[in-house]
Amino acid sequence: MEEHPEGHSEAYARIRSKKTLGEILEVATTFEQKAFEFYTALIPKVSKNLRYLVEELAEEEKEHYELFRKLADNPEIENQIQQRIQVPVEDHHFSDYVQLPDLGEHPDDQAILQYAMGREDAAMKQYRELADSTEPGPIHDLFEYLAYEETMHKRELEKLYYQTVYSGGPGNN
Amino acid sequence: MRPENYQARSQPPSNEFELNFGPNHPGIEGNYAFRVKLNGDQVLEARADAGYLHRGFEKLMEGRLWIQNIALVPRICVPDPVPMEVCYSLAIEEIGGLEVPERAKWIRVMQLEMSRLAAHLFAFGGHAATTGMYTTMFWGVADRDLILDRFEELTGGRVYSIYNIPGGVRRDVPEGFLDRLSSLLDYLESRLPDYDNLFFTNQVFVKRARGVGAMTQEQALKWGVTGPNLRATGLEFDVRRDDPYLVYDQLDFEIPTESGGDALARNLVRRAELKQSIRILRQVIERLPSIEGPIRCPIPNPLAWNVPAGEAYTRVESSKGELAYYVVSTGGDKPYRVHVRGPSSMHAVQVLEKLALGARLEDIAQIMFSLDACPPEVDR
Amino acid sequence: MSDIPYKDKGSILRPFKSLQFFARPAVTQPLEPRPASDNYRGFHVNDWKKCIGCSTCQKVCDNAAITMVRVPGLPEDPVKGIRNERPAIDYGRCCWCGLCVDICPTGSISLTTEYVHTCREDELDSYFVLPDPNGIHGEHFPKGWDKTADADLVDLERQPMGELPGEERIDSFDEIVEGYTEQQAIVEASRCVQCGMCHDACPTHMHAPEYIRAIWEGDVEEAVRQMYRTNPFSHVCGRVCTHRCESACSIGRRGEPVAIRWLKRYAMDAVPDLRIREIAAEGKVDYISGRRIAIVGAGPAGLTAAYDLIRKGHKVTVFEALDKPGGMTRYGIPEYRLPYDRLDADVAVITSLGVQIQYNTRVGRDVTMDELRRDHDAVLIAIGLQLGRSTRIPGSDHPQVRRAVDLLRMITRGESFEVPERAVVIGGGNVAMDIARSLARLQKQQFGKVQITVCALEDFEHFLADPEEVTEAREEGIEILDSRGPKEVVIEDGRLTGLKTLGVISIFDEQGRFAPRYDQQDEQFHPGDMVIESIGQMSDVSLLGEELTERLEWNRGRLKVDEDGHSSEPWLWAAGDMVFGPDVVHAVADGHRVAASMERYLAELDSEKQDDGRTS
Amino acid sequence: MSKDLNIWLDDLLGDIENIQFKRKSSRRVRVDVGSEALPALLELLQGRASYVHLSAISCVDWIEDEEFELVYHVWSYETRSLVSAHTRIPREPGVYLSIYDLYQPAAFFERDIHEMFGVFFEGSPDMEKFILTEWDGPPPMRKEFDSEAFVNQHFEWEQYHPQWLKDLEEEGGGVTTRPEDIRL
Repeated sequence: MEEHPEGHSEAYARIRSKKTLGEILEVATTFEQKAFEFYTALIPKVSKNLRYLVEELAEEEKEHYELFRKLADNPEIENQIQQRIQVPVEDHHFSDYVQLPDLGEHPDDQAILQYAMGREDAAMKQYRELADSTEPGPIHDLFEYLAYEETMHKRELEKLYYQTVYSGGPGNN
Repeated sequence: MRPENYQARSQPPSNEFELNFGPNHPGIEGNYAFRVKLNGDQVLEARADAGYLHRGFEKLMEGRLWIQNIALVPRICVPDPVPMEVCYSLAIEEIGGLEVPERAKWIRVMQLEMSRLAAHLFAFGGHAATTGMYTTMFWGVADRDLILDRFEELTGGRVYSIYNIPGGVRRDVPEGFLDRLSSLLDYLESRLPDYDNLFFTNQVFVKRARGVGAMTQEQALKWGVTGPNLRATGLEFDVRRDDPYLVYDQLDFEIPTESGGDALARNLVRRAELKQSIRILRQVIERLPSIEGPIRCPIPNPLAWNVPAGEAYTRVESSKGELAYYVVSTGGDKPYRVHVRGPSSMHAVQVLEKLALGARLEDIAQIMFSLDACPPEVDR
Repeated sequence: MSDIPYKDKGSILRPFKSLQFFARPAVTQPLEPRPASDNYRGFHVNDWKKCIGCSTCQKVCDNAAITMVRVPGLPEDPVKGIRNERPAIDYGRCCWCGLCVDICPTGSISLTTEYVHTCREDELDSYFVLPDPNGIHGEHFPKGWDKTADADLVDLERQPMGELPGEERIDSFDEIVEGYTEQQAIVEASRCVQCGMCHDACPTHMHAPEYIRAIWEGDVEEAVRQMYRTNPFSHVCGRVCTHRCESACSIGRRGEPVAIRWLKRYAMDAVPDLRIREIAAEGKVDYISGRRIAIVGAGPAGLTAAYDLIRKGHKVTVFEALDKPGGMTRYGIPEYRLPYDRLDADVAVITSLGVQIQYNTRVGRDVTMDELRRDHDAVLIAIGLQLGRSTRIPGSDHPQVRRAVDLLRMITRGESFEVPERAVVIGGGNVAMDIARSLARLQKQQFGKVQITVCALEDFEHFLADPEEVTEAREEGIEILDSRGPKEVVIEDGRLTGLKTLGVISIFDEQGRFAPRYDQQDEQFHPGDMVIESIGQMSDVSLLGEELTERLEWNRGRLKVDEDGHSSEPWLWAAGDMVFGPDVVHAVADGHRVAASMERYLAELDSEKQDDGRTS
Repeated sequence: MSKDLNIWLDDLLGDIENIQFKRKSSRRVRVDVGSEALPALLELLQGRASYVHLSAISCVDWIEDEEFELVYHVWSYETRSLVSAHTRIPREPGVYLSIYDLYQPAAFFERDIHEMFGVFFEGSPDMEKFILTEWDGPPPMRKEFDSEAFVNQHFEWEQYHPQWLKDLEEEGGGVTTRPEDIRL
């Protein structure tokens, strides 16, 4: 796999140099775009019975970048962001100790989920760091917002992970 | 008003004619007919006819679960339903080997005596009415109603208490019930002189009832008479004492007797029994609070209750005499056979027919009421 | 004797003493209705929230006064034992005995203190009433006759089940549950009120009311006959069924549900195996259809379908990868819960009908799906969930980290492995209990003591394993920790030394979905020489081959089948755990459903063939 | 008292063949006796043992055995004990001897049993109808007579159809189980 999510901090560092909300969102959007492309490329590589998973991940990334793009075009952008970050969101850390897999040529469903969670976790952490290192103001808020989005996404994936890996095993009698 | 097709008939050539008492005559309890042939006002022949009341209790019981019958049996005798419930339950307990808790036994005695009081008030109240003394009847019915109030409080039902169940009783005694029963007893006792003045020592009644429907002790025994009617001929016999059940052997009471064997004696025995029942109830009120424990032994799910194969003949002393149940189980969930021996099956049929012979027309109702005939016991 | 002075001729004026009553105040009664006693048996009220529509009131009613009526809009849930039916009372028949109140399993019915209902002749319909909480005339009257503990006619306590005590059972795989004696079984069966909630809740709709009644009547053969109507794994289900029947049992509303599972076990054990075979053969067709069916996997789903199809005269061959039948019931469930001879007895009934099982034949290796398809008219795959999931936390690829399903299979097969002196189990389901308790026995045998820690993600309030399993595991000396999330398998110098876990703060998210949340401050270390992962399981669908996998339709990782287990390929069905998740009785139900669907398909083939014959 | 009872019952029963007796409690004795010996037994019980009170005669239809069981419950006011004498007679023709000469109350019980079970008692004073005056069907207490079936054939249940039921039916609900469908 060409991109390792944790080796991505340089890309995030690039955002730091951007000065306007629109510019920052544009870069963030490209990240989502890349993720979408990554999953789309993965689809034919996995067995048909697991394809649904990769397709869903690709779909979600697409929704994400569409969301960011819409936001960038929105004149009310600051208000919108303010509203979203009013309720702080908490990381559950459920998947933090799951190892990052080597996806290989035929990854299974668990590996795909592990990978996806790793991605979201890295993104979440990067945005959080950016938010923490910016002065209060619209840009800080935007990073808060992006961290929020990624955390939410990670949590959703954790639910799916629990469902796939843990349940289905409540008993064999 | 005469029907349009009415035509006057000439008198029959003799003084003999037939008269139907019942099935809906005020002189009879329940739908029961008594056909008499008269010469003038004297009875020549008398026939009891029970054909208006049959409900097939014994057959019905064979088609119902053991427990379902508890709702059926009290209906066999309206004025005195409790002995029916207790006697049926005793039979199942005997066959099934159920140990009725002590407290339940005392509660059962309490109801039995309450029921006896109520039934006697009804009986002599009715008798009074046959001699035109309606006040006594109204008093009797009104005072009985006060007992029914206590039944309602104890059992949830005024007349058909459906309170006894194989193994014990269905509910414990409500808070304060014994106090209220005690005041009721005080009241009833205070009423006894009123009843004496108005009825039992009333020479109108005494003179009319004396010698009416008289039988000797020998006759009574031969005819299978039991209960107050037997005791009115001087025999001191009572199932409660001589074939004791529940806790009657722990109770102190007397068995009143009279010697006349007539309508008067029978009423006086009942009057004396009121006092004895009050006496028994006072003992129950005193003892019951100290008898703790369950009110019913564990019984199986009524829907899947096989009473072991066996049979039992159980007897109790009802207000009208010896009540007995013969119950047969083949080990199934319903009785195979239940035979109800109602006390009135003797004195409401053969005895009544015999005593009526030679009596005068106006005394027939007195004879029937003094015997305390309960037709539904005859025609189950 | 008599103390009444009637012989005293006295004054004729005595009766006139009653004239004193004229001087007394008159007795007056108020015109408004008097209140009834607290215990009065008046008209019915029924708490619709409590009532489950079990119709027990109807059965006890001595006057046949109760009709059950469906009320649309009320909750209906067979799994929970709730019907949307409510009793309606015919007051032309009711005698107010109140037996319905005393026997009501839920305690929803009671009688009020209302005295009177009457009507004009043309309003007789008003005597047929559907009691709700509001009373017959919608006016509030206090409750009269109501459920009391000492008058309850429902037998709330079940017959105790004898079990080997913890210290006696821990060093062997002997069966723990002793089973009922005849007397106990009859008494237990007598507790049943025949409501049929169990039948509705059971995935395979076993005729539990019928067989319980038969046991109560002492007719165990009839009981077995009733069981074989729906379940050829009655020995197995009599021991390890998840007994949804008991969760739905109306007696369980206030008491202990009828021990339906133990009753089934009792009846199956009471009838000789050969007689059971005869009973199971009743109704088998006496001709051969000429159709051939292949079934992959000799577990409950596959063999149940085989049982149904062989009874219809088809030739049925079952392909089993391992050397013994039963699937997870053999290789997953420890022997102390399900002795192998009982499982063998169930399977022997099925093979006695003519089902052939080819053991040691792994489809995909020894025979391909294509070959199966070629040689048979229809194929069913019922391969269960044989693969254990891994947590994939750091260190989880160490050789001393094992999957529970693999170890259980090895224990059953008698394969040797090094029993750890200390072990840590990850997981909180019944499988986790199974492996912990099996290892405990081996530890006891080898080391004389038990050192096992079970770390479950879920808290005890939302625990996955049955409460009895937890209790019994603890009796056997196993430590069970709830709300522990695995963090890392600790390895020092290549040697596994234990497991680190984190505390779980909560297990649900705002929507009530499982979404565990870790507390990173709360770290614990659990020492051990082996870590056993017992989390989820999955199906090994690789046997299908890439080409078939590509052709088939899938639904979120599972083979897409219709409600009858029919896949997108007309000749292929799937059933059992691989479709519905792990549960024996569900697998049995599924086996029946799929067999019926296959049967319809074969019948269509027959009629097409006939049509072809006519046209050609 | 009960000891005496044993002694003289033993004496008494020694005279009769084919008899079994069982003490059920201190005041209850069950005697099983052949139908030919029952009148003699009762005569002994009454004449020599003071059992003067006929409490009841019960009849049980043992249809599978093709027999009626007759149970004579007699009470002694002196020994305060009750003997239940059981005997069986063939269901067909269902004829037996009256004991009216010994016990007058028998007239009522025999008449009742005749009416309800169809057993004819020879020598009973009155075998006329009493309770079932207008009944010309089979004796109803016989086991083969199904009273519930009779009722269902001859009577209609009240057919209620109140508004609330109509409303429920409109919503897709309504009657699911009638009481007659589930009688245990």
